[in-house]
Amino acid sequence: MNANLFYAAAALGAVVLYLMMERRPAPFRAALSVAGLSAVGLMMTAVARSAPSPDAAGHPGPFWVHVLLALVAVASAARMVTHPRPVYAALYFVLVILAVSVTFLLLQAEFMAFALLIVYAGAILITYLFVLMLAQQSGDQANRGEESAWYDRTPREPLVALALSFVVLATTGDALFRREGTMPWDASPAMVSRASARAWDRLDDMPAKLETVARDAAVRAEPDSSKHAALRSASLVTPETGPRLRPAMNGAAAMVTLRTMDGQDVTVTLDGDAAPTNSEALGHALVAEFPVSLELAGVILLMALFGAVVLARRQMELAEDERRAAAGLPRIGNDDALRRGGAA
Amino acid sequence: MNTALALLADAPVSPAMPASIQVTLVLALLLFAIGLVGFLTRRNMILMFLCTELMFQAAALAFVAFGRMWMDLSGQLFVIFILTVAAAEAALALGLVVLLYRRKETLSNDAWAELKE
Amino acid sequence: MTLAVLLIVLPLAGALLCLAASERAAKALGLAGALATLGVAVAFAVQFPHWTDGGTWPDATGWAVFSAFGVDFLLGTDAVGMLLVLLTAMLMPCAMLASFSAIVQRQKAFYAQFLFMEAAVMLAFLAKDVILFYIGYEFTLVPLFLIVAIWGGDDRRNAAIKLWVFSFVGSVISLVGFVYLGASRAAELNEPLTFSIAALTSYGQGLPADVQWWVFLALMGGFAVKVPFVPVHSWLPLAHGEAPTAGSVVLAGIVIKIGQYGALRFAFPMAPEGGLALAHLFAALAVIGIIAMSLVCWVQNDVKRLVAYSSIAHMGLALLAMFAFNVAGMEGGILYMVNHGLSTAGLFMCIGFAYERYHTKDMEVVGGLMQRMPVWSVFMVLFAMASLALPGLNGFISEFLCLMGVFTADWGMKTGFPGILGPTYALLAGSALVLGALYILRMLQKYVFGPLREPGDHGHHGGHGHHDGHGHHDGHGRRGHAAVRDLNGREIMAMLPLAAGCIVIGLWPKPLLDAVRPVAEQVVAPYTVLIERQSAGAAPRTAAVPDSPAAAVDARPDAEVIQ
Amino acid sequence: MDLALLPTLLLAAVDGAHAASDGHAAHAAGYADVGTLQFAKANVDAGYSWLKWMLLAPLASVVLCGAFALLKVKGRWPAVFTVGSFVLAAALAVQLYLQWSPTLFSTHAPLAVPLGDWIDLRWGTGPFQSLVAGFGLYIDGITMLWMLFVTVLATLIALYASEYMESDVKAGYARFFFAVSLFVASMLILVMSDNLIGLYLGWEGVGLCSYMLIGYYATQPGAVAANKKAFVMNRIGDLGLALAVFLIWTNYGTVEYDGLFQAIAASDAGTVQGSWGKAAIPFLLLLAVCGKSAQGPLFTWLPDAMWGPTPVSALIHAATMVTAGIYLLARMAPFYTAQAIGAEWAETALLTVGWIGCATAFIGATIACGQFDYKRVFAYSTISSLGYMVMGLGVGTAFGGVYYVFTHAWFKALLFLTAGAVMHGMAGQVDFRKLGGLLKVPGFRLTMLCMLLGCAYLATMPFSAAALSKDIILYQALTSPVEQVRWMGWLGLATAGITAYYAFRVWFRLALGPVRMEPGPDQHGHDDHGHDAHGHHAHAHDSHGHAGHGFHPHAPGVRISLVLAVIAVGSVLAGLPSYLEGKLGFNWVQRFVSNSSAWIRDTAGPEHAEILGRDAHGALFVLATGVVVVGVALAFVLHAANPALGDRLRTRMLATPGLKWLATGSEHGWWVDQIYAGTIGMASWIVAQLLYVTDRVVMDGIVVTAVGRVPGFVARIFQPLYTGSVQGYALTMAGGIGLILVWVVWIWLSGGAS
Repeated sequence: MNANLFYAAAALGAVVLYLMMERRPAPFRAALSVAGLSAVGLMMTAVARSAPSPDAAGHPGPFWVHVLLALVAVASAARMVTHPRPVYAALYFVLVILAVSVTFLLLQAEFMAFALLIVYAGAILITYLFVLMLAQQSGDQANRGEESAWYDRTPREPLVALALSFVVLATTGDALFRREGTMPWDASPAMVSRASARAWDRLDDMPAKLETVARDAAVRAEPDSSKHAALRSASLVTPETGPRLRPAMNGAAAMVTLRTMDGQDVTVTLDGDAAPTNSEALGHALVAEFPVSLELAGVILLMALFGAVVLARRQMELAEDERRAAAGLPRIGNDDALRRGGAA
Repeated sequence: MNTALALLADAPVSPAMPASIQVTLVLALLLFAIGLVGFLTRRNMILMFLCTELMFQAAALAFVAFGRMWMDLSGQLFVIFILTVAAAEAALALGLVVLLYRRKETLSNDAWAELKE
Repeated sequence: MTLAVLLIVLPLAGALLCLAASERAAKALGLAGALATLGVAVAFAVQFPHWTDGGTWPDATGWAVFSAFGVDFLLGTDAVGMLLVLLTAMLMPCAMLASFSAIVQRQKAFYAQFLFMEAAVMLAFLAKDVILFYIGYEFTLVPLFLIVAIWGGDDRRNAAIKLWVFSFVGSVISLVGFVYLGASRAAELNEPLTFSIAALTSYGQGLPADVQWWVFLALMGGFAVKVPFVPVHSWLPLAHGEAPTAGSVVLAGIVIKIGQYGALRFAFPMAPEGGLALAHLFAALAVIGIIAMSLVCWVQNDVKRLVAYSSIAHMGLALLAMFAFNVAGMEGGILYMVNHGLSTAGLFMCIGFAYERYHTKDMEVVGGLMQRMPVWSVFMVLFAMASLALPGLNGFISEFLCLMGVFTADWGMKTGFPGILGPTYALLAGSALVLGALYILRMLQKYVFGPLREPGDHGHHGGHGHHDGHGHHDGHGRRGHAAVRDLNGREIMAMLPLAAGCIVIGLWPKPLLDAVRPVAEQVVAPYTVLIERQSAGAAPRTAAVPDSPAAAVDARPDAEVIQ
Repeated sequence: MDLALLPTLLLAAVDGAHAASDGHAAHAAGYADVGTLQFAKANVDAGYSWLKWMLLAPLASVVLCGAFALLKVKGRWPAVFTVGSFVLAAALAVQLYLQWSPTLFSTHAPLAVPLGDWIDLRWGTGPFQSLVAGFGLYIDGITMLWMLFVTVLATLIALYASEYMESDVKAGYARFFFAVSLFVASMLILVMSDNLIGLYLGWEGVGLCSYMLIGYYATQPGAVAANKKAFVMNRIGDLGLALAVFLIWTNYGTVEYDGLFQAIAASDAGTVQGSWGKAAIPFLLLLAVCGKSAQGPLFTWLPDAMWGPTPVSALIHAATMVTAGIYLLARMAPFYTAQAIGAEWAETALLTVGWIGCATAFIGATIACGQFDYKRVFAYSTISSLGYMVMGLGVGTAFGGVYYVFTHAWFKALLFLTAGAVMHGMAGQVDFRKLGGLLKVPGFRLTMLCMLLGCAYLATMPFSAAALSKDIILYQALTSPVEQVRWMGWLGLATAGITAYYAFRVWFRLALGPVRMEPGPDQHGHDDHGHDAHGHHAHAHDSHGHAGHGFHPHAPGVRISLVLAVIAVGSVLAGLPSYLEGKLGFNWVQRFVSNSSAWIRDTAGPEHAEILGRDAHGALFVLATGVVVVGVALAFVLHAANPALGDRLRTRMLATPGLKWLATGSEHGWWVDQIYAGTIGMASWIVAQLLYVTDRVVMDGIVVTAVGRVPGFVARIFQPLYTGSVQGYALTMAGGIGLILVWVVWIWLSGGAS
């Protein structure tokens, strides 16, 4: 890659971000966005090996779509961290999430893409928005006529922050992309075959799916439509030894045996389409390979639930306290504890 | 454009090969850097948390990209856990923020500097 | 092995029970736990086959706790360890009995702490693995810290913190020595890492002299804090002064013995050349401690501090004798552990009982108690006499052997008592005989005998923290001390075992002597070899280090010994 | 005898001493060198193990009395136990004498009876490979002598005490007899033990009992101070004894007398020259003697020991315990010979012993002259007499020393008991200026006559047992070839004169003159309120005395009188060995000495010798009698014939500057106590205080605190970084990450790349 170009672009981006932190007149803003986007583009090009080629089969989505999504994501992220009004910032964050999830799609992580949309855009962001609303409306009197609070308008030590993140960005990028050949920017045949072998294993672990796909393949492979009925009712044959599914050498295909009602065996060859989809594979991996982590995740969520409940109760007490204070009654909540921040 | 690139390039342009992984990684880097900037500059506690979420996104992207690169599902699995943690964190963090907000009627983190010596 | 494990598990279980039980049941449970442990300890001692040949038992192979760090859970001990186990098991119930009326708050926690400590001490005495020992050694600190910090006197925080910091730093220093030995052994012999005492001992003795010098300095330096040696002793008087009675009893009777036990079990055998090279340094420290601390005792008016300082002086003598590197000295030093444990613990109990009644430890304020408490004063005088080494009581045998070992250490091979200290040290240390009489008798003079002196209003007199049974004294706070009674049955029961021990050991020490001798010989053996070699004129292998034995140990004809 | 030649003799004394000074060096060797030593091997005879009852009987009484004391049982039983056990012990001693002494005197072989193990430490089989000290008995002449008079006197005195302590029946009675029984047991262990560590056990045991009994009136500050002083001073001596034991073991590999003496006899005189390891032994032993027998620098505890009840003073601090030092010297006599430690060391050792004894005797006597407390007079006289005995061993006649111990035990006990009787009757009055004419007081006649006898013996009246024994010492000294020893003799002679003076000074003041009876502070027998706190019994001059009017002294009862009579007879009979010497052909005491480890010094001086050019025996008799007569005459003039003159003389002395120090000095014991307190005591007290302050302030305060502060200071450096704002911390963190990344990428990777 071209290190100088990369650094230059990063520096440009930093400058743009810095300038975005204050309110600017419209034309200036336009110029800024152009500069920022071009900085991103430059960076992309700096790391990209070449101009994108027409996409070959099996390669993740078209290059330009990637770049486009990246531009969107970065732009909205930049806006998010600079926008003076929190609600807008949150909305920009939704935009970022959208872009990211599409990128996931392109990277053949369908499940993650949708999970991200649902969990983030659906759940988390809404919570954020709720809280923001909650705070904003009561925070209005703090705004003194401005459309946002002072602390939303004045960034803290922007230069230092930018310098630091520039260093992080530049150095990491440099480390990632400088040295040729250290990373297989695309899957090698070996990886592919290993991956497909794993895929066939997963399929082998899913007898029901395996049976269905095997029947379909058998039907598709059988020109004589009179036999189709028998094939549709055929069942998997499990050999005494070894797996039901016997992958071919290159792993591109695998063979499985079906037995019809009348006891004759049919060997079917399955191709790549039969392999489990991303979601299936993911689910399988989750329960088959990381059960403990899954449980732990559950525990974490439970604890978070408890925590949230405790906090909620404390807040109710607070409200109560305030009412009592208003009525001139002694508070019941432990003030000192709260003032010390040791409440939760 | 290619010529311009060639002028800038320090190496002969290598044979054609789609660079979506690199692009994704750069995106991840950028998001992370921006998130960092946000976390360091925003005074609004909620937005600070939002920025951490942004950095989570960056991490998730990197995971998925590398997973794709190595043809391995672990990356995506990690992202699932990231989601979980993010959700939990959001729940607790926001609860805390509201609590603090109730105390001092402001979202600015300047109001909370009791750790100072 | 099971008995050994039981010795550790039983107190632990008792402690947990105590914590779980109600405040009311705490005393009973604590005492029951301690007594059960005592029973197990006795059974262990009865089964113990190596009373006279210095072997260790049981020899079962333990299971690796952290095999990665080479720590084996391996229990077993020799006669000396057995004696200390018995001493511990015997002192604990007494200490608890002694504090039934003194501790009125947080009883559950109190008795639980003691059982925890008992478990830790047992682990330290029974461990055959350095790290196990270290765990026990360190863990004794936690209950002790809490006991001082929660149930202590007015200055208890300060005392507890000093106690903790001193001991902890000290033991970390010795841990450095242990880890160095273990690691360098594994590296040099490229064997799997192990911390078994036997392995480290055999390895350490092979190290070059200058390395041994450092190893010994690390190990002994650590244990010196616990013993304690001057000048790292200043935590002890404070801790004793502030600790509740039972705490002082256990601290003086058991905990500081772990330091000496460590010196005996680790420092001396693992780095003989280092020991030889540093002997004069430590011996000088010990002598300074003996004389200076005895003098300090002489001007003490806080009777508890007096005893605390005296135990610094006494332990100094015990260690000095060990540094004579001959059988008599080593044996005397080892016996000193047991005897000092008995007599000093007894003294602390007596003082504690008087304190319970008057809430002051100031001999200027309270004195002449013989008239109020004749039975108490009998015990007081008995323990006092034992601790100033009156023949016929236990203190004498050990002190006599200690001085003899040190004194005769200079006579080369002729006496079969090779050693490197000699009469000068003995003469200086012997001043302990006189000074000891001086301060102990001064204590008796002011505290026990003489006209009766009682604090005017003891209800608010002297430093009593929240721990003492202050409440039930207020009733007659003004009505003088008519209500101050002599010892009751429980208190007498608490002290009887100690008193009996003092007298029996004093009149019939043979079993102890026989039990300790082989161990002493084992410890002394490598030193004898070294001293022989050096007095034979072979160039000492020690590097040029201060107090190198080359200066001290050359076989000198008697005529030239006159200093 | 013609007193006419007395002056000439006195005049001639000085140059006479010079005249004989020639050839001192030549004879010097003979003084310490007694030729090759031989000791009969003890024959072990377990048949005599019944002797253990001599120890067990008092110990049983100890247990019983202790139980009585703890259980606060009132009653006279403790006295019964004690006296009974003592009687048993005495009977056994006599039985042993009858049964064993013939064998002893014929074979010269001591009796050894192993009783049990005590310290048994063996790490090999060879020599110097074991330290063995069991409970065993080793009985030779001196042991037997001590056993006899200790048990008999103890019995009598216990009987006496059983009445004397009547008033304490409700208080410390049991405690008192507990200590007395324990004392006798320890004393017997001391003399009967067959090894030095056993002796040490008894040695400190008697010290403990002395401690307990001096402090018997524990509520009296003075008593408690006194017993502390006694114990500590004895401890100094004990240290000497311990070191001596170490040295003995180091040199001979055993601490058991039998093996030890054999080893000494086997050792070759030539090889021991200049071996300090051996030469130090006798001096360390002497230190022990100084402690126990109140000699030399350590004598000051004995007068204070008079705080104890008088029977205790009689038994422990006059008759028995304080003679343990002389026992030790006699027992260890072999160490004072050329063969054991070399000629010149041996002579130095002997001379040191002699001089210490001599000086103590003289100083004690001079102090006794200035005392008005008759009990203290007797105390100082005890010091003086002990000095005599030690001098006896120093000048080379253990026989003389031991003989004097024997006779002294009787008459000194008598003196103290009579003193006790007077105190008992006079409510603890001890100042003889406040008493007088007691001879006329009904009921006190016997007492005063007994005291007269005692004083006469103390003054070594001619033909008295005391004189006979003391003259042996003087004879030995004055006829010695060594000049220094002769000087000791002359000084001893002077001491005898002074002794005669102060002895009769007391008696004249007490017995003659107008009847005067001011009661002391202590009123037992009159009212009982004094007994609940059993403190009022001491002769402490505390405020609560009572007015003199209407005071009825109550005369000693039958037990006291009986004991007085018996002991008086005993003191007279103590002279028998000399009276019968002519008939029997041997001196009873001397025979004990010659059959003991002290046989090497059992001589009573050369048969034919000259003092001042005349026959030694005659001359010594004349001199001794002369000084005694002079002393008594002086006492008579100043205190009986014309007491007023005596008082005037004293006031005159106090008035004259040149002589003032003489009177006050002797009254205050030459200020020795004050000097000790002012020098050693004060110095060490100051040092101790300094040490304590250093320990608290410097060690614990400054050093420890300083070390403790270090982390705090370090923290101060970084404190500004902690602004409290989350983003501040985040910034720092990010900065750190940035630095790491920069290092990784720009230094590490670049270095690694290309």
